Amino acid sequence: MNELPKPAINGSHNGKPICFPQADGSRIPYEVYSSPEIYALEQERIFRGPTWSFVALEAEIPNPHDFKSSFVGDTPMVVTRNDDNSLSAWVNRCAHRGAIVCRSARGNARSHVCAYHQWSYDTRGNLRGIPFKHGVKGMPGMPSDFDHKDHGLQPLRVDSYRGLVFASFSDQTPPLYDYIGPAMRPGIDRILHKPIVYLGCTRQYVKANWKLYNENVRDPYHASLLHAFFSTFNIYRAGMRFRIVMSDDGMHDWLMAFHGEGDDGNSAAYREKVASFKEGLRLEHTALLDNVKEYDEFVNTHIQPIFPQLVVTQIQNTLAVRQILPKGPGNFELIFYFFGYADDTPEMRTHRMMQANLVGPAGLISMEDGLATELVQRATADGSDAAAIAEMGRGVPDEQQIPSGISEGHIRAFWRGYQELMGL
Amino acid sequence: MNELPKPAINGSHNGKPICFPQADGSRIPYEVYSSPEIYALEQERIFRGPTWSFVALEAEIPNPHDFKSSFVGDTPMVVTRNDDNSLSAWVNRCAHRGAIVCRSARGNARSHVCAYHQWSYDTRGNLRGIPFKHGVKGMPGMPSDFDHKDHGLQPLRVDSYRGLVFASFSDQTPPLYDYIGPAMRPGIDRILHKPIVYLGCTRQYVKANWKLYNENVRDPYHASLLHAFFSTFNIYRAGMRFRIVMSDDGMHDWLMAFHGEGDDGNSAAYREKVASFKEGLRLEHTALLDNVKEYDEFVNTHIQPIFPQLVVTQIQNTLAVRQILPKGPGNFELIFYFFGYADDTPEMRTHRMMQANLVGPAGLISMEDGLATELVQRATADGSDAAAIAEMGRGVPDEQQIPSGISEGHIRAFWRGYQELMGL
Amino acid sequence: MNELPKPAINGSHNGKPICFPQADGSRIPYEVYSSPEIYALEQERIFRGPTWSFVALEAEIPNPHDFKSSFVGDTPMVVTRNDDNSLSAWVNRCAHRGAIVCRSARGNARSHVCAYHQWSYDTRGNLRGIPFKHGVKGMPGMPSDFDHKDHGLQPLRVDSYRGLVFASFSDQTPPLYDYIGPAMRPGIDRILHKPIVYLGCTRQYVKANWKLYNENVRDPYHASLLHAFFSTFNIYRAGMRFRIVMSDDGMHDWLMAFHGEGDDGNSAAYREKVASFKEGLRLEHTALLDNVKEYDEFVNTHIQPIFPQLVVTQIQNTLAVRQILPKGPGNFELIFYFFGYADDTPEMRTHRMMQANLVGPAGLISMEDGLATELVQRATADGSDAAAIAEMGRGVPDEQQIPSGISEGHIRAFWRGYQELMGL
Amino acid sequence: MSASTIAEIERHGAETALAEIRLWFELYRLQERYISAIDADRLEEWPDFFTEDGVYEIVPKENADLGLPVGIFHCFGRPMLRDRITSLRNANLYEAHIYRHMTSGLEFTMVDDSTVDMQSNYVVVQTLTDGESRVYQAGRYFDRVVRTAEGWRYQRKRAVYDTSRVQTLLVTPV
Amino acid sequence: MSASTIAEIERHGAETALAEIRLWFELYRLQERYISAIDADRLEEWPDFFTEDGVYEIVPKENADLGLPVGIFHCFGRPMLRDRITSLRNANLYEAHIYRHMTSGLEFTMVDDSTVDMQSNYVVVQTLTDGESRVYQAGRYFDRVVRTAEGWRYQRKRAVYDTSRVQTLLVTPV
Amino acid sequence: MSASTIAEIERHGAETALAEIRLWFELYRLQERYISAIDADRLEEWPDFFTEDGVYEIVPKENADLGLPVGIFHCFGRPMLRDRITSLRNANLYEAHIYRHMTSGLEFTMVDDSTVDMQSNYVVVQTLTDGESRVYQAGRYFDRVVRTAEGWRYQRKRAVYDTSRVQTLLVTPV
Ligand code: FES
Ligand code: FES
Ligand code: FES
Ligand SMILES: [Fe+3]
Ligand SMILES: [Fe+3]
Ligand SMILES: [Fe+3]
Repeated sequence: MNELPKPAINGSHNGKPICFPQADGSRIPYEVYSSPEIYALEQERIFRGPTWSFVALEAEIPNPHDFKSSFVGDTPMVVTRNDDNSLSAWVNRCAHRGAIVCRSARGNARSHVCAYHQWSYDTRGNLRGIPFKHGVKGMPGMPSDFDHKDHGLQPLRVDSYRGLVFASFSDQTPPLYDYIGPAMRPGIDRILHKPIVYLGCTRQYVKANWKLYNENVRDPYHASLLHAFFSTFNIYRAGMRFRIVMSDDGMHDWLMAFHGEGDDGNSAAYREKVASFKEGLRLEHTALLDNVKEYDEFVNTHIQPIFPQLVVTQIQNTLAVRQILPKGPGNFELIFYFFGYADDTPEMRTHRMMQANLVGPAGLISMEDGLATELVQRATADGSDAAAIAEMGRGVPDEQQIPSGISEGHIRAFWRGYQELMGL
Repeated sequence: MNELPKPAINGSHNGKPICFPQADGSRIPYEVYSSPEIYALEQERIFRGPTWSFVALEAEIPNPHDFKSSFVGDTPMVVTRNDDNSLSAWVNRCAHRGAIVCRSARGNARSHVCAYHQWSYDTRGNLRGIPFKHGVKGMPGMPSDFDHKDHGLQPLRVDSYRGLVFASFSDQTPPLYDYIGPAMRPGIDRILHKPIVYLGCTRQYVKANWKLYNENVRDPYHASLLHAFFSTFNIYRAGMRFRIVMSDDGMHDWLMAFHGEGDDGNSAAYREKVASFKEGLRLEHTALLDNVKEYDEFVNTHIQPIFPQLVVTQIQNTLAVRQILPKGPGNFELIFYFFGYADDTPEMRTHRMMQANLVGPAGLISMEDGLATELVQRATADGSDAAAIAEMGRGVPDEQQIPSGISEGHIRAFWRGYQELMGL
Repeated sequence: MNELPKPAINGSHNGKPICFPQADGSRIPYEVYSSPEIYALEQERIFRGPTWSFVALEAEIPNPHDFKSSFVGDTPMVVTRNDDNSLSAWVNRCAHRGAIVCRSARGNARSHVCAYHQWSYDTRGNLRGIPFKHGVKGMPGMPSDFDHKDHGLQPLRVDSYRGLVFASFSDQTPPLYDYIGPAMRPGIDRILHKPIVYLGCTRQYVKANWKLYNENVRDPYHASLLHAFFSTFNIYRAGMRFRIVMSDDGMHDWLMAFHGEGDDGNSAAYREKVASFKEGLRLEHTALLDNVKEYDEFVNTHIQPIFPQLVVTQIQNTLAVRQILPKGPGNFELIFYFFGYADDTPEMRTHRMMQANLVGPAGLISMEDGLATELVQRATADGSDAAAIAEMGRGVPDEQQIPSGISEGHIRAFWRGYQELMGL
Repeated sequence: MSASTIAEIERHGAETALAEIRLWFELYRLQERYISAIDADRLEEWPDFFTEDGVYEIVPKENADLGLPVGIFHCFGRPMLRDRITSLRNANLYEAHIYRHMTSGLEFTMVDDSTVDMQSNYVVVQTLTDGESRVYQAGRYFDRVVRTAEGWRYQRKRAVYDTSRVQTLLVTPV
Repeated sequence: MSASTIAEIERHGAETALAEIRLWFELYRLQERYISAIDADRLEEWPDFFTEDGVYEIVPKENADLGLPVGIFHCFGRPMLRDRITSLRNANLYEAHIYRHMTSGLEFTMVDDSTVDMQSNYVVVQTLTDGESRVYQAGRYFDRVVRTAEGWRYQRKRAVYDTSRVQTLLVTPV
Repeated sequence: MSASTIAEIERHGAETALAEIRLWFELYRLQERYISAIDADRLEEWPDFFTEDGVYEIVPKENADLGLPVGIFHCFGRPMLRDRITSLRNANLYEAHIYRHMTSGLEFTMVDDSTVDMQSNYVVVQTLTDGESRVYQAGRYFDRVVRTAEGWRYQRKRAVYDTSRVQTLLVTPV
């Protein structure tokens, strides 16, 4: 693939530089959510830069020659399983004249043939066939100096950890194992400690900037306030405790909420004794809230964003990873991939299905997140000079204040890391 | 609210300066209707600049704690009535992380609570409550140097004249009374000389630049030519006279059309004697055209634009103000707010309803205005270098030629004022 | 029309210059398909530059005062037939304040009256009438120095060849006869050798850049590969031969496919003996494929793009010209104008109708072209630095390799010509 | 409508009387003819779907919900209905457009032997000269129809529209 | 249709014959089955909704209004209908898509005992792989149906579409 | 459905029994009442359209086609249906919105005397506070209805939606 010089775009908006007025990340200039220039720069420095973007669950492509189409930022790409069970990933753009090569969302294929002129590639993206390469009727075809090896599909680095598949454009990106790092790996190890089965996905299209959602999942402060389902039906149980950690660079995060002493997760236990904040309001089908203990630690909620495209979650017995796909400065698509364990009993599988009501586009305790990000987008896209403030817990070492769950420390850390990555 | 340096955008389009080739406003370069750069500059220098934007009728928010959501240019804002009956206005953007605070079009509320983290504000926009401000479980909350007073909703200047409520971003804007000025006040005094009742609004979305509509309502030249209803059914009555005045800066305008001698406004009087231009065309229900005399001067039509967002109108016995809301360079929303007088008889109220057929998105004598502006937008957005000409009556002192109603003097004055405001 | 200085825009994207890395046109940087800056420059240097854009068939406007609305690039225009049967063309933008003057797709009118203030123009675009030009009631109207002659509709050069009508903005454009040139004229002479009748049009809206379609019709390489209808039902007949020529500047192109020896075009002849590639697949109604010999040369397919807006085609007995209208960087509209000969028998007319199934938005052998261009647009609009390669037949003199039909020589020639025109 | 009401209707429905089917059919066909006449631009027939004193209104739901009276069409009686069409044909300026009405959710209740109140969802898909079709207006009809010597007629037809942002203008009745 | 005609229909309607309801029902169900078969991608059944010599056409209204014949589908007889499906299944290239037909405004007139002319509005909402649903085509069917030994069949079905700008391509019949 | 099946249905149709019309009418009216209750925001009535153990699901077609179970609504029995409405009314946050359901393509088959399987296309046009109406969701209902003492009820209603990209959120059942 023939490389042109890198773009000269820089972090400006309407010709004016974007400035973060405070070093600690406690001020976020609203332009970063709507500026096309910033968005173009993010594609280059983040999505095509030194990051690993989540693209699939291995469980989505279990067999040789399985493939799945997805995106790294704005770039369409495909992840495949090779005949030796290894993984490959490539930009979904024909090396000839640039057509989408793979036009299916998912499937199984030994070779991928571009519709336009039938150039064919193997699962690794190597160019295998060119119709009329040697011409026809004594007429010449491709020039003699044309070498297949130079014209495969643009390869992406690909690696997986515990069945989560990531891709990266950049040689600068550290190995996936280190990128996830020692602080985050235990969270993923916990959820993906045994074989899983993919149960399907649901999609949500949100009219807001993709970073607003990254903020949202690093913002424990909003949980009990935005999502009234908790309070209305008293889903916050007595003595619930939190553990929240983040990676050194501040880009990844891991929150867990634990059941309190003597809470066995069975909704019956506290069903009667706790009155609803709104008098008389009760769930009739409280089994929705039963949390069956599946791990050493009895965790009610596990939310773990791995920058930039992934969030690993366990909400009671619902297991899902979320993929965040930017679609221009003002939109992102959010895809929930649900799964269960291969050894689930039928009852547990049914229970997971029932609890799928809690998350996703119609999730009883999560539907508000997309809307919250839209509310910010709508109020901040008018071009006026203003900035968000994230001061909760400021001035105290993060590790001291964060466990309370009432903190914006991780949001500040996120924006410090963002400026670093973006060179702003 | 933390201010960033002002944008460096200037009056250019595709990197080329916009130029008005003639000082008298008789040439309008078409780029001003479609350039995104010009649009961004208008937001800064006009809507966030030294102007008063109409946002509501007091009659829409008569009681303490009533509120209404609206816009000043692209910026969402809210106007409220306080417990002491005074008015407040603020940008509808949470001081915390920028979400829309007030999500209802209108209502009554003592406090406004942001959905995201439940920060609450009073009707004046003062920050009243922050959940977990003092932290929880011994963990710190907001920093000790955090002062509520510094973190209210961004206030807008607000004032009302004769029940018309305006808001302004700028300290430079003269007091509303002077902004409307001696030339325009009598027109507003006339229409709003006694208490009114709000009867509802109708909305229209037009694929054209907001300034084209400001031109349209300053353009008496088009009235009898674009709106064939007048001529088809002979609504121009014998001996109709005009009075047209404008403010010194040329930005506001006031046109009135009077009934001629011996025209008592009763359609019956001239129903028979005047033949339609199109032979045989008659309105069957001529009562639609009856004009019941309500004022000292017997006025058939009163059209009074107050730059940038307002037009005050009386069409026979229909009373309405129009709000012009820009929605990007190529669209604007036009909202008609209808009202009557508190002391209307039931018959008069019914008569006003019937005459509502004359105006609004389906108005028999006004539906063409939105389309006319679209016709200009469609023909001029191709980027070619060309300019409109507004020469009718040029070279004659405005006061001499304007009373005829056949003049573009006010359009030229409008564009001279626009260049002044925009610094072009 | 008052001219402003030419725009300062140049061939850059996100502030970075677009570069064609190879002089021979064998590398096409993907930015040219999605850059708004490039698109704006194309409007100026190509569509408003020294080219002839196809706008109508004379058969669409056979009678005096017939007119048709169309576009030259983004600019709305009208082509008319004058009382002396000559043709006129003008920009569809009122000389007064810029409204669309002609609001009908087609019709017959002696004069064209702008809806806004009723300025009227003759079929040549000369300004004929201005309401209240001399004022009213003793009040002045247009200034005395206002001259109708200076305020007609912006005229376009217009000319026709063999009933194909073209328009041009530029004085630099060579005469139409020479623009089409000696290499292309015989192709048009062949199809339009006798009077035609217009049979209607079909439209297709494609989410891709207009140049991708210009490439597509200069790309014989894709024909048998993208359009499987050929191979599935064996429409490629034994011994089919090609002739492909292009204009010296590489912008126009002409491909013909001939029936082989002993192929009389009757599908019955080869119906039985040729097995489908996909076993057992047969067309039941093979008459769809009958090609009735109408010309000295027995041609199965004739595809002839005349840059930038035209493609002349004959597919068996279907006759059509295609108009390519750009609609922003990422969209184009494709209009198929079908026609027959005035002396067609009813049977032949019915046969042409039946073969209309082959082309257009639902064309059995052409529906894929629009999609193919979309596949390229979708894969290349992500802003990454990459370029298409067009190497088939490179290094061999075009005339030697092109006749095989397996060549990208004309695509390389097209891009060399494009750079020349654009000054890139 | 309470569960028990539904139950009642349903129990009745269980042996649905032919009379009920016939009444529904007549009301349904009236609506089908009404939208077909408009969509085919046979607007001169439009007033004839109403009684001589028939009232036709188009009102935005945002006003209706607040009890505010103002709408964009307020026609009292056939003469005003005819005036609207005369104006549309002879006086008003608008772009060529095509309507396609879709209706669903018809509910009706007998007021007396010759009077029925009916409601129905409607969606008007409009196509302009650019050749693209868009949802132009969605809403619900609130109608009173009466049985006359000429058959069923609208005594009152009130189109309450959700789409408060009217695109450009509205000249053709819905 | 003049007011008096409406009146007539209505007067008749006033004691609507069961036969009329039954006829309407059979025509209505024919259309319901037709659109259901297409939307469920049971396209192999599609030709069977027509008579052996059945004619199927899709024509833009802009041509139809000018009396111009050209459209995008012109199939004469079941063999050509089957060829279209064979090509769709085996030869043509297109993106995965889902149709949802909506119909309203069905009108019909008896031509003779076994022949009926019917019309109906249709709107096709299409969903592509991006997962968004858009109005893909709006128009009106102009059909002639005949009663055969196998029941009602289309002898002629002409879809006249408003949406002259076909998005990308059309491969699946409407 | 094979041609011969169609033929059968049709031959039967040729002398369509009143019983068939009546059954269709009852099913059709059930659906009309169902969508009218939702569109009028009478959501408290919604659970009553189901049997006590009624199952309601909203599932994206992309999962259904792959045999994957996950959807966005999975309600088992009236208590869970009521919980959804209680949460919508008291707990969840969402923008004001209006639904307009359109349905077409109703097909049904008798399972036994008191059980029917039915399917129908649906399109929900949604209007948000900006006043614009958009196609929010298109899909097909797959329902099992049973005749109860209270009349026809949904024992199972499965909305399989094409529009896999849910705009912002879904809180109101379709
Ligand atoms: S673009 Fe892929 S083969 Fe040509
Ligand atoms: S954004 Fe408003 S409270 Fe946090
Ligand atoms: S704009 Fe055409 S007459 Fe004024
Ligand atoms: Fe949340
Ligand atoms: Fe006007
Ligand atoms: Fe092709």
